[in-house]
Amino acid sequence: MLSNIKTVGRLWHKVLSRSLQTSSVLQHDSLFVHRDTPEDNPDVSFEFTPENEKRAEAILAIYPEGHKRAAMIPLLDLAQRQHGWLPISAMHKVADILELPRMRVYEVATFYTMFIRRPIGKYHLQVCTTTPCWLRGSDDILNTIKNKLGIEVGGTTPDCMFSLSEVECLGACVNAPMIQINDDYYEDLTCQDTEEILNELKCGNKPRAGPRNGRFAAEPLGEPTSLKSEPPGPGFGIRSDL
Amino acid sequence: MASQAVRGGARQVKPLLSLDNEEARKRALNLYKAWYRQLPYIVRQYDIPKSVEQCRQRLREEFKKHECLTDVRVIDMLIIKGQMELKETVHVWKQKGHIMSYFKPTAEPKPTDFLSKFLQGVN
Amino acid sequence: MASVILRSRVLTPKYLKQCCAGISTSVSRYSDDVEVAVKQREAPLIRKELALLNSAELEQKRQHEEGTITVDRPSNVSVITGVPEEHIKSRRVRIFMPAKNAMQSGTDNTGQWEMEFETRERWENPLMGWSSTGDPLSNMQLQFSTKEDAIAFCEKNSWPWFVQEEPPKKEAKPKSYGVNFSWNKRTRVSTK
Amino acid sequence: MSYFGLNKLGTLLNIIKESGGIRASLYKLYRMDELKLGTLIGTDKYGNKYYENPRFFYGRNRWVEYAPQYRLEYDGSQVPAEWFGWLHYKTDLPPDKDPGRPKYKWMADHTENLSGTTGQYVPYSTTVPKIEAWKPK
Amino acid sequence: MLRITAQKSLAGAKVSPKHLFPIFSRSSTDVAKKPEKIEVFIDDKPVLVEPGTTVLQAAALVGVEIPRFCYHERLAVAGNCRMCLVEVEKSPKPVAACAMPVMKGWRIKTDSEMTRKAREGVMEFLLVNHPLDCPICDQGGECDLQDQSMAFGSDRSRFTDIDFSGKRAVEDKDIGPLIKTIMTRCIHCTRCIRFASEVAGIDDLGTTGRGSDMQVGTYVEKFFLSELSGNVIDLCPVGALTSKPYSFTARPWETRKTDSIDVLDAVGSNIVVCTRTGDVLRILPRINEDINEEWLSDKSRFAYDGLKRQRLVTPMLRDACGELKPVDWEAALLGVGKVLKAAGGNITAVAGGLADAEALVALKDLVNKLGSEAVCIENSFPLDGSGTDLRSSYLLNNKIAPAEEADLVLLIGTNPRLEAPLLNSRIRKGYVHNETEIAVIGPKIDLRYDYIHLGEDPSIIRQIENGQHAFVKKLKSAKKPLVILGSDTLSRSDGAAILSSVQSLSRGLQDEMCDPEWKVLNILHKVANQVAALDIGYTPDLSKICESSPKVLYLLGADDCGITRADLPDGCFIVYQGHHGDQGASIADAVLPGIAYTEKQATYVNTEGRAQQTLVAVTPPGLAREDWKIIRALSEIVGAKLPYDSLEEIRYRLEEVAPHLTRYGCAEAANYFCEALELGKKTNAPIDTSPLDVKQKTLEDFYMTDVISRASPTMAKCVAAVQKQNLSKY
Repeated sequence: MLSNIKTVGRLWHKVLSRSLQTSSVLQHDSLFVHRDTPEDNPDVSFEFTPENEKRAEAILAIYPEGHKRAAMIPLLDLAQRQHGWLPISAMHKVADILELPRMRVYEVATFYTMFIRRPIGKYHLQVCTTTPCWLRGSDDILNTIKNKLGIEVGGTTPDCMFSLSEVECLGACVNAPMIQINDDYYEDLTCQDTEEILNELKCGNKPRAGPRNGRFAAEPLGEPTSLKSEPPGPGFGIRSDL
Repeated sequence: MASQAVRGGARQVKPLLSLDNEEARKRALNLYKAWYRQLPYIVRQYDIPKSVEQCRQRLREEFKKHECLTDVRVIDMLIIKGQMELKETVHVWKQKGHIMSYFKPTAEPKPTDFLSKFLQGVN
Repeated sequence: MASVILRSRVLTPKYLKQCCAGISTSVSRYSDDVEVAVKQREAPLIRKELALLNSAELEQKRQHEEGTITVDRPSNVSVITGVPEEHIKSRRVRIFMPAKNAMQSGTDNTGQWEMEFETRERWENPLMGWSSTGDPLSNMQLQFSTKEDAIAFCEKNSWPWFVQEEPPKKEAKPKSYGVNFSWNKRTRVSTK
Repeated sequence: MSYFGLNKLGTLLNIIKESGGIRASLYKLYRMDELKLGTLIGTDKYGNKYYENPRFFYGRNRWVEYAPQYRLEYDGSQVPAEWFGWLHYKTDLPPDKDPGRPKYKWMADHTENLSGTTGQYVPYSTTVPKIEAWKPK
Repeated sequence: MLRITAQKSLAGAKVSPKHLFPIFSRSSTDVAKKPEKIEVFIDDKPVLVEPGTTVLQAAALVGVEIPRFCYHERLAVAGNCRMCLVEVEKSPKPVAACAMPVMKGWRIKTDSEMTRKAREGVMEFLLVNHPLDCPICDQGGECDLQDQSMAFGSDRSRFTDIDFSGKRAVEDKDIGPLIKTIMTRCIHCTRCIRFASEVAGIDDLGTTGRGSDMQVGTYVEKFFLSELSGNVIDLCPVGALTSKPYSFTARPWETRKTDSIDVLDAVGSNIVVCTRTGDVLRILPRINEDINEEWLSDKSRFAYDGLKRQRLVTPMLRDACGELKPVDWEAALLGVGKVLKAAGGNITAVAGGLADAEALVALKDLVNKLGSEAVCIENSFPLDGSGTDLRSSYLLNNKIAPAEEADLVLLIGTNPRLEAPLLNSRIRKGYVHNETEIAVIGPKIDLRYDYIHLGEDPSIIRQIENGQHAFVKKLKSAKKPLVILGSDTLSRSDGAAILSSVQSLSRGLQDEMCDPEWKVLNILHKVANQVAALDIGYTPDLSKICESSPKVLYLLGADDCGITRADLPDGCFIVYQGHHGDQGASIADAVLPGIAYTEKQATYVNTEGRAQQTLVAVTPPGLAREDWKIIRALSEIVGAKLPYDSLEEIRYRLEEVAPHLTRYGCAEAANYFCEALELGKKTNAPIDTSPLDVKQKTLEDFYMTDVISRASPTMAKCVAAVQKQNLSKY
């Protein structure tokens, strides 16, 4: 009886979903067109701070004449660091600095996922869930963060402190599982470590980045397992009769 | 408007019937005579509202229309066509209307001078 | 047509006479049996009726025997095509080379010459609003490999024609992917 | 009497009498090419009178006398459909005596054939004009 | 093995300075002799090509067409669609023919197994995300994707992903009233982006996102407004960008295509008019390398719906109450004829820019026969000096096509972007590919390329002429300088002085030119048939009309001359002959309906003096008649019968008047530059101080300039779109 109801329910769900949408959406979570919002519209003024102005000049100085447009990514990054995320007026500012059509800046800003074009929390938690991290328990880490902060992936806490996203491999597989918070990697995590980090961030401290299990970097845990002896000299392992 | 080029150059071609103009002329005359002889019978058989004299007039017109032709093969083709017509007529494969269509009794004359063409809006 | 010729060739004067009495217009003509002459292996005997002819007559004679005639000017077939007279005299034929369709990159159906009549007598049918035409030639689409062929065809049909000369061709400049990235040229205008 | 054809004479006189006198009879003859005696079955609303005389053979024993206002300009299409049925033996009941005949408000009035008159149908273009002409202000 | 490589590299290092030297010298001096041609084999057919030629171009030389989507010969090479992959012998992978330059001795196989497989694979990838909506797609029937998938695609689909991820879907963009976008159909060839940034010079289009999320668009809500925007419709190989006015109207195989000439500007672009049932459905460009390449300006392309509105379809006469009432031709001709006869030679004729050469010559003949010499055109021109007697002073002498070769262009009182968009695209082409420098004397306007603004003061011309201006140095050093003078400038009161000044300035440059074919002096017109009118002998002195107080004023399509009733003496009878009811018809006492350029076979001469003819595409509406025929009929009524009854005869007359008018397709060059200059010098009038001005400054002014485009609803929408865009923040 129960199974019958279940089957019917599943079928019904199928019918419903079918009638609403024929194909599931597997699209990127951000839009690739601009929509004016109160936070993000061309009327929001964006200017580089004086020190960032200097930085921008320094960045521009790196690139030779004729290749000034190559400064676009550093400048966009600078703007994003200053503003926390990348509003459209910042893109316009960069376009003005580089004397490029605005569209050329939009193209670059939308190409790279690390340019975040909508408001985001102060701390951007990027949990790696690719295979090595996943095998080492990234799901638990993710759940811990979800429970702790009460947000889902892609969400931001109401106090605009934390944003959570799931990312693909960040290249720290040897220290799996790991999360990236803004520019720092927190590696070799356990659920407890994660909670500690979040607590500290909440208090306004900056927790120490790096592995959490006592490792300095990517060396073996405990003591080295290979290359422990003196390196053998010349002629090592050669047949004696040669 | 580019000038209409006239291109010459003699060519060897297969004849249709006649080998020279003289022969074509003979054929044309023969066809004419055949029609001419047949006209009284045609008028009678088809009961058309035309006299034999009118028909002869029309026959002459039809032949005179192509008076200026010199190409043997074109003349031959016209002769063949004329012969076919004659045969159809003689055997009464045609009807009265077909015969009368030679006279185009119902065709409205088209305007010829510029102003009436303009007013009627025809090319 | 061949059969007509052959038949006329084998007709004897006697038969011809009978034909003339009927409605036939075939007339007698002078000719030998060509096929026999062709099959003859030995050198033909000198025919005395030819020996006395001058060269022009001889040429005509030769043609008679070969079954060909000489046409010294382009033939005008307008009287036998069955095209109404007003569509011969008052039409203008445009001979042109069709341009590539701007909507597509393919170049099929270009590169040959075409002829086309001017648009006339087209109207909207009052019942359904479909198009009507009183122009029997408007859908005639002919392609020619050369301009001269097209002209000859129009001449043959006595249509007044004019040629729209083919538009000038541009010499293709070698294109380079590299100019997209040249640092000191304005060709670097696009991102692509 | 019949021997002398006097009964025919009597019939003639009767017809003339029924037709309304010699003058009227002559006019009728001129107008309709015949004089017939029959029972008036009915009159339609246009004034056409319908007669029947079983003395004539079937097919000719019902006829119509068109209303006088038509004069010589009468034609078959002036007979309304209901009388047409009676006239052509589709029914023996004249329309005014037929109880089963439907009568609805929406039924259109009979019209005669207007061909050749100013009221005739002229085909017109049913398509939307593609060219919008300029109207002087 | 290692040793061999090392030896090679050593040897290479040894000889390289020697080898490098010629290369270096070539690039530095730029006078290297033409490089030798190299031989390659396309499908075993040998072909000699210049080094640097791409595989695709080499294949085109032997008539082998390689399929492509992103490659377009007038745009930069993008190499992103991969459709042009071909096999090169001994190469393990197929190469992209559009971007790969050929090497000596390459054997290219365009129909090998590998090539076909590559194409099939590319096609499969393209079709995975392409919707199957061909039946409702406007591109259907003229779609490159459709055709090429038939020719090169697989005959069955392996796409079974519909339940899992489905096809990619992209939201449509609103980029203006001319272009309809269905972005899901886009295959990312980026032709539109390249066109926008290279040819149109408007970098509003681009790609956003990446991977399967990539989309082509404007990112922000912005219209793609350019005077050439319609061309992206042609460029789009699929149905992503289609024409909005033409949407869901017809299939390409239903339409009848008539080659014709555009008359909405003075460029004389070659067009194809697509018609069905006496209805112009759309206008497409026709390739002519000398004039419009394969582009067309938006006005020419989209103003055709103006041909269906405000048309004059029946003759009209003003009745006793002063109202125009429709009459038949007989009454109209008699009415006008009576007045013409009574006028006794006191007749003035004004011809508008859309009047064809046949009508112009007929009208001039008629007016002359009636004893008047007053035939003029709408736009005034300087009459002093050589005036319009010498063609060199009113032609774009250097032609349109060579404008892209110029290395310095001086624009005086003109806005080529709006007056002749296709000339401007040539200048821009030079700007992009040839590093052309452009200078402008006149108002600051947006030309879509950078230029040196010399100022608005016309006295700058004198300064340059006398060598006092700093710009002279640049002019003198230019190898191929071009001076383009706008017709707006010439209608100023000091037009003659400016013209003579520009003439002498150009003369100075011309004398130093080594190439005699290169003409420095160029005049740019704004209306289609101005040059023909001047060639036939119309005089450009409109102002004298009012002074001469004519009894009859005959307007041949003249709507922009600004004449009102008040300017004319009482009792002046105005005859208007033309195809649209506009200013001219509203002041007229008699209206004679002529026909528009899509309805007649007529001669037009563009600004470079090139005679071209339009062909009949649709039947004239109502009672409208060919313009020259109206004049011819009128002449018979008046009793001054003109001696031509057919088009051939009037063309013969045209040939008598000016032989080049019937030499279609050829641009008759002008000469007598020196004589014109000498005559011009005699005037020696001062130049005003009022700044130079152009009538069309912004894009808004571009769309509605003549009777056809003013009657066009699409053009009105464009103007509204520009106004809306101006309010936008982007």
